[in-house]
Amino acid sequence: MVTITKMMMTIITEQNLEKAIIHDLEDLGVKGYTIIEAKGKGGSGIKSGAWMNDSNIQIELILDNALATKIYNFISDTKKYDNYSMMVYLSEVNVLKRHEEN
Amino acid sequence: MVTITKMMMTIITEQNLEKAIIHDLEDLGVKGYTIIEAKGKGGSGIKSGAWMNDSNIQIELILDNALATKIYNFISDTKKYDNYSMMVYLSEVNVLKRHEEN
Amino acid sequence: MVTITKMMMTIITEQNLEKAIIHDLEDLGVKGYTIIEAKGKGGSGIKSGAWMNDSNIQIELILDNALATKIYNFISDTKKYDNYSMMVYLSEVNVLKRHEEN
Amino acid sequence: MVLDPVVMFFIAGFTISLMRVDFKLPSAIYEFLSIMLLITIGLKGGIELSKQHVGDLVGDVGLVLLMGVLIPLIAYPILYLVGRFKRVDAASIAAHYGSVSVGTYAVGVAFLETHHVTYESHMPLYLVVLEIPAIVVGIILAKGITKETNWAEMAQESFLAKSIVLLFVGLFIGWAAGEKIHATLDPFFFAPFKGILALFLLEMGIVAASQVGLLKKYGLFLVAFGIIFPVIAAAVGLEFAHVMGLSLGGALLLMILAASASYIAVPAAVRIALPEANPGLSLTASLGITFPFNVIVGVPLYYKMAEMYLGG
Amino acid sequence: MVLDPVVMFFIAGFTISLMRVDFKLPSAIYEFLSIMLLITIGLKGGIELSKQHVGDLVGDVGLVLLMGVLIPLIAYPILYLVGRFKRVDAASIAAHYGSVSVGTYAVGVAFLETHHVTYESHMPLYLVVLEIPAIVVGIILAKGITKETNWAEMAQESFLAKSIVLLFVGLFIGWAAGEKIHATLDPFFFAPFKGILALFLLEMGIVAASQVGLLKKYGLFLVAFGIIFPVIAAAVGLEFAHVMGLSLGGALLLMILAASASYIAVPAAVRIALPEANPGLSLTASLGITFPFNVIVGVPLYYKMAEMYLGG
Amino acid sequence: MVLDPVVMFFIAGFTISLMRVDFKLPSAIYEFLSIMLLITIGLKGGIELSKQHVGDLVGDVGLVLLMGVLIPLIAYPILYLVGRFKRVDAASIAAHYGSVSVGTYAVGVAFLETHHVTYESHMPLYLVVLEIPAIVVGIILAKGITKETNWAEMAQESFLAKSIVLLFVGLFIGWAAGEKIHATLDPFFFAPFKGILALFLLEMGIVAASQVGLLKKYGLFLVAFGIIFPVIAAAVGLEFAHVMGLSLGGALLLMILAASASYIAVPAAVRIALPEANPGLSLTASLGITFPFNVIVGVPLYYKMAEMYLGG
Ligand SMILES: Nc1ncnc2c1ncn2[C@@H]1O[C@H](COP(=O)(O)O)[C@@H](O)[C@H]1O
Ligand SMILES: Nc1ncnc2c1ncn2[C@@H]1O[C@H](COP(=O)(O)O)[C@@H](O)[C@H]1O
Ligand SMILES: Nc1ncnc2c1ncn2[C@@H]1O[C@H](COP(=O)(O)O)[C@@H](O)[C@H]1O
Ligand code: NA
Ligand code: NA
Ligand code: NA
Repeated sequence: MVTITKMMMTIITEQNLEKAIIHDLEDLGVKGYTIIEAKGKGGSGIKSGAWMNDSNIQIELILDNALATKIYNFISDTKKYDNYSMMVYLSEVNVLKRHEEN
Repeated sequence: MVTITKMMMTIITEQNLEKAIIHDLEDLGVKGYTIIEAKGKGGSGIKSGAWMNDSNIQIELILDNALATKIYNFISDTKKYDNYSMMVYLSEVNVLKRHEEN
Repeated sequence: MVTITKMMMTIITEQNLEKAIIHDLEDLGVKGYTIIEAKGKGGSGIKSGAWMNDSNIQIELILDNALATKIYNFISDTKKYDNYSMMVYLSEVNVLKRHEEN
Repeated sequence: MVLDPVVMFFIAGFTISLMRVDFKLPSAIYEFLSIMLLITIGLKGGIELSKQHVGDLVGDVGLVLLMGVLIPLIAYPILYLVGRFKRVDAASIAAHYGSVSVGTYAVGVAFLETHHVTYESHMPLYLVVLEIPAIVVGIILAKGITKETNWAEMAQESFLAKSIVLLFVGLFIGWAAGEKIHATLDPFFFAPFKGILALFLLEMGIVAASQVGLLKKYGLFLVAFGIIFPVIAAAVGLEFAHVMGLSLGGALLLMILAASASYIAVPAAVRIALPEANPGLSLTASLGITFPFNVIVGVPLYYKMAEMYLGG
Repeated sequence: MVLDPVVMFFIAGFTISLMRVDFKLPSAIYEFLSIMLLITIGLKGGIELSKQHVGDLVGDVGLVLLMGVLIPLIAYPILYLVGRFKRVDAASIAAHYGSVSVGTYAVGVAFLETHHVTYESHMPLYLVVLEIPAIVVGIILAKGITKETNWAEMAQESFLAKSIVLLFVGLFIGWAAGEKIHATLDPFFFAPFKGILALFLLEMGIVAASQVGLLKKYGLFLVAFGIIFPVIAAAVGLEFAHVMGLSLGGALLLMILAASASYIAVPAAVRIALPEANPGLSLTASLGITFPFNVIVGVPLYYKMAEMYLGG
Repeated sequence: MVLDPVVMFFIAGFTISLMRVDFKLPSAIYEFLSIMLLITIGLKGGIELSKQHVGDLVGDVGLVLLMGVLIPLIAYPILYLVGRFKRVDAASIAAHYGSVSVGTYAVGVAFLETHHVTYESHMPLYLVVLEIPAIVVGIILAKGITKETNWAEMAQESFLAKSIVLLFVGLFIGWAAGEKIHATLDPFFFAPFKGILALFLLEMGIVAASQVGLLKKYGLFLVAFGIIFPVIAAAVGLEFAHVMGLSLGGALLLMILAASASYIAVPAAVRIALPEANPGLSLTASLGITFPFNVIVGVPLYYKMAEMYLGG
């Protein structure tokens, strides 16, 4: 199996930020992403999925180290995101088929 | 990138157990979780997602080793869970932004 | 925690291929899978989730190395899949409870 | 005998599922339809309740509760001794058959409307009442009366199950607002009732057919039980209807309550209370055999039985 | 005073949520119901607008805009000085209360229909108009007039918010197609309006009750503000209605627009424009306190106020 | 010419999507609406079929099948020789245009109802019939008649496609239950038909507009084809209608079937059968160009054509 090692960044955040965040991510250079609807609980309370203001999205990004760092810095530096309910984590994946992996 | 290494436990199980399982997990000390709707197939047959008794949920928990072990023991020791259709796996993730990572 | 190390293969592709792909995967020997609805963007454009022809699914397969390789070869060799919008990646997971992990 | 159009939708769903057509309603729509059915059935009953003294019904509610205890007690020995199921499985199946199916009840209501037969207005109250005792009896049959069972949690799980609560919300609002609610809510709740039921049954046909594949696995006894027991239970229901002095229409609905088996509330409750029970067994019986049997054959059959016994 | 059945649905939802019943509408259905309400309200207004000169309304629209600026300017000092909230939080809450709640407006429409009171046809136009100024005032209150604010993006976020656009689509089609649209769209949009509102309010009751747990966290002042401020705002609305020469029914609706607080469009817009504001604070106030208060107590109370002042 | 209100909904959706308003129906609702349209169209046709000898239609069904073969055979050389598309892409687009769009058909039905023009009752049968031949012709055009094609799988994919099955379920139940079904199902299926279509078209406008961005990518020829070919196909349909002796209304519907292009069933089937075809190309043409053209300009234009030719 020929694979390319990439980072996978997962962002779990409020559904009604979707447009704004995707906008920011694309500005930073993201070319591909996957979005899944979610509900959950965290430091900022329960998101029960009952309605839009009360739901989460899970954004999955396959990207290289450089872009991951760029996004990380953006999230850390931008006041805006400090006030948003958001959880971000990284792991490593091996991508089989090359498309736009950012 | 400043990250904290954590465990990610994924539990795929029957949708109508959601309330009961979240209840148990919170009793064990879980403070944050994410829930995603899913369908699938496994040892206990097809879950086609057609209706509630026939759907799965995927619960994602970011937690530390100690809590992961505690949940693992609970699942292994409790007869209850033996009879539920359930798949549990662990991986490692690097959490960027600290909220409630359990 | 007694765990078994397995591969996790994630396939993100067009929703209206679900039946065909699951059919192929089961022919190859897959016994268990999880399917999650998704939307996203990649080399083949935006999948906005607005309707069936415009949505993705994320298929998650826990399997061993041999089966993963078999699927990988099938995807690489079959012309059919070359023309489909599809992203495939692998990672390692530790499965806690044994069911049908393929 | 001409089939009710809503039953044709059920058969259509059943058929296309067996033909492996890849169609199902989005689950949000399935839930929407069942919410509409539950609230509307509740509202209908509530409006009628508002016209009479609720106090007068206490005796009859007691009788219906008794029926809800009796039916699983009849089912259990058949399943345990004749069917040779494990104790916990026999108890679980018995609990399913002691409880009720709202979908079957709705088909009965549609049947009576089509045949212009009236029925006692408070039947939906019995629908609510019957959801509970069977589960309790089932747990006791499985475990005996042990301290282990968390009865408080059980009660919460059962009494506050979605279906019961929605029926009750409808009953209560119908009762509190009375007849005048009709004008307000007719175009959304009452008038489309049969159409909603038709689409609901299309989906239920699909779901029921997907259970058929499991029949082989569970064997012939289950099939026989799923067809014969409802008729026995219907006869029990008919006797209770006779004692309670119900009209022909009311008797049919009570027979349907007796003969139908739960496939929503009880499976969920039993899953928590009796995790060792095999959920496939009871769901296949109630959803894959008894539900189609009742919808297609049972309802008109029970009507015939009631006509003969009560001299329609 | 007898409760409107649709309000009973709200109370039912509130109650079952407090009882921890695990029920909510699928979110697709919730969205569907609110889309239906928005389009229908828009269509109703549009049909009526088609019968009059839109030009005649320019002056009144200006007055309503003024009201939309005034209300947050009254709310802000109360929140900032008396409530001792942070500047940004006071501004954010003020923006919520300057804007409107379509759900509350729909309850008002249902109330007037039940009481057979007519109202000016163009009220939905004001509903649209009032969504905007409060957000702008809120941002200026929070930040002053700095270059930092991306007003173009803000305008896009606000003017093109889903709820405004759907109202506007309805208004426009109703205006362009006129009365004849009634025949075509009645069975899907107009006739089921109250039923749709009832089911919508059942869900809103559940959602509102889930905010109640946060009341403790935010303290008594917020509760008091959420109850008292709507009454003040309703009085402001009544004065504007008087100046504009609205009928009793129109006055009630303008009071409801004044007294209600946004829980959909403004939270989303403020989240982008004022990220430092605590969204829980304003949502709890508007959704957990003011919405239930208005639906249950406010609407009939404001009607009484209007009757007394305008001599209905 | 005054626009039908349902068409205004389409234009509204198209417009707000171009304005980048972030609105779309939940996909469960979109599916629900199309399921309702398909079943209702089927039921309508079935009820009418029940009134006549199905045997009498065999000849006409054959003619319609012929038309379904002919249209892609006309489209293919234009696409391959003039448009210089790859063989597989030309064949795929031809298959889309040989098949039909239920949404466009429903707009035609609404148009005829608005203008009080009657039409032959069995048109929905042709809707079902036309879904199949174009796909088969498309595959043969692309691959020749090779052994490679799994025709059994293809037939299963096509005949058992969701849309065909739902139309057929409606046709069958309508035929079996006959006129009397009207009373039962009217408030849910028939009466709200135009309202459901309106909301469906709002969403389709949004979806169609999202294809517009791709027009640049695929060039001017595709745009021209998407506008001119439907008119040619409509003329073919008119000739067939003439031969079959259809009424003015029936002729319009057959023209619409000829002129419209599939954007649901065929894309899915072609994706499996001709994976090398570029799905963007055919979807952009059928959904982004032809669908809006037909809904806004085509339907009234074809009606004019039919009036002139048949001397309405
Ligand atoms: N420990 C955790 N494990 C899994 N998901 C989490 C965890 N903490 C937070 N989340 C998710 O991230 C969302 C936002 O988190 P927070 O910002 O902490 O409220 C929550 O609604 C959850 O969906
Ligand atoms: N090998 C597998 N890969 C991915 N998901 C699986 C696998 N096995 C089981 N699952 C998921 O876990 C659920 C429960 O599994 P089971 O208890 O084996 O029926 C299934 O419905 C699937 O969603
Ligand atoms: N870099 C990426 N990160 C995450 N998901 C991606 C990425 N690239 C593609 N995808 C997903 O895979 C689907 C198909 O990708 P593609 O074949 O490149 O269009 C997209 O619609 C996305 O959901
Ligand atoms: Na029963
Ligand atoms: Na206000
Ligand atoms: Na065509």
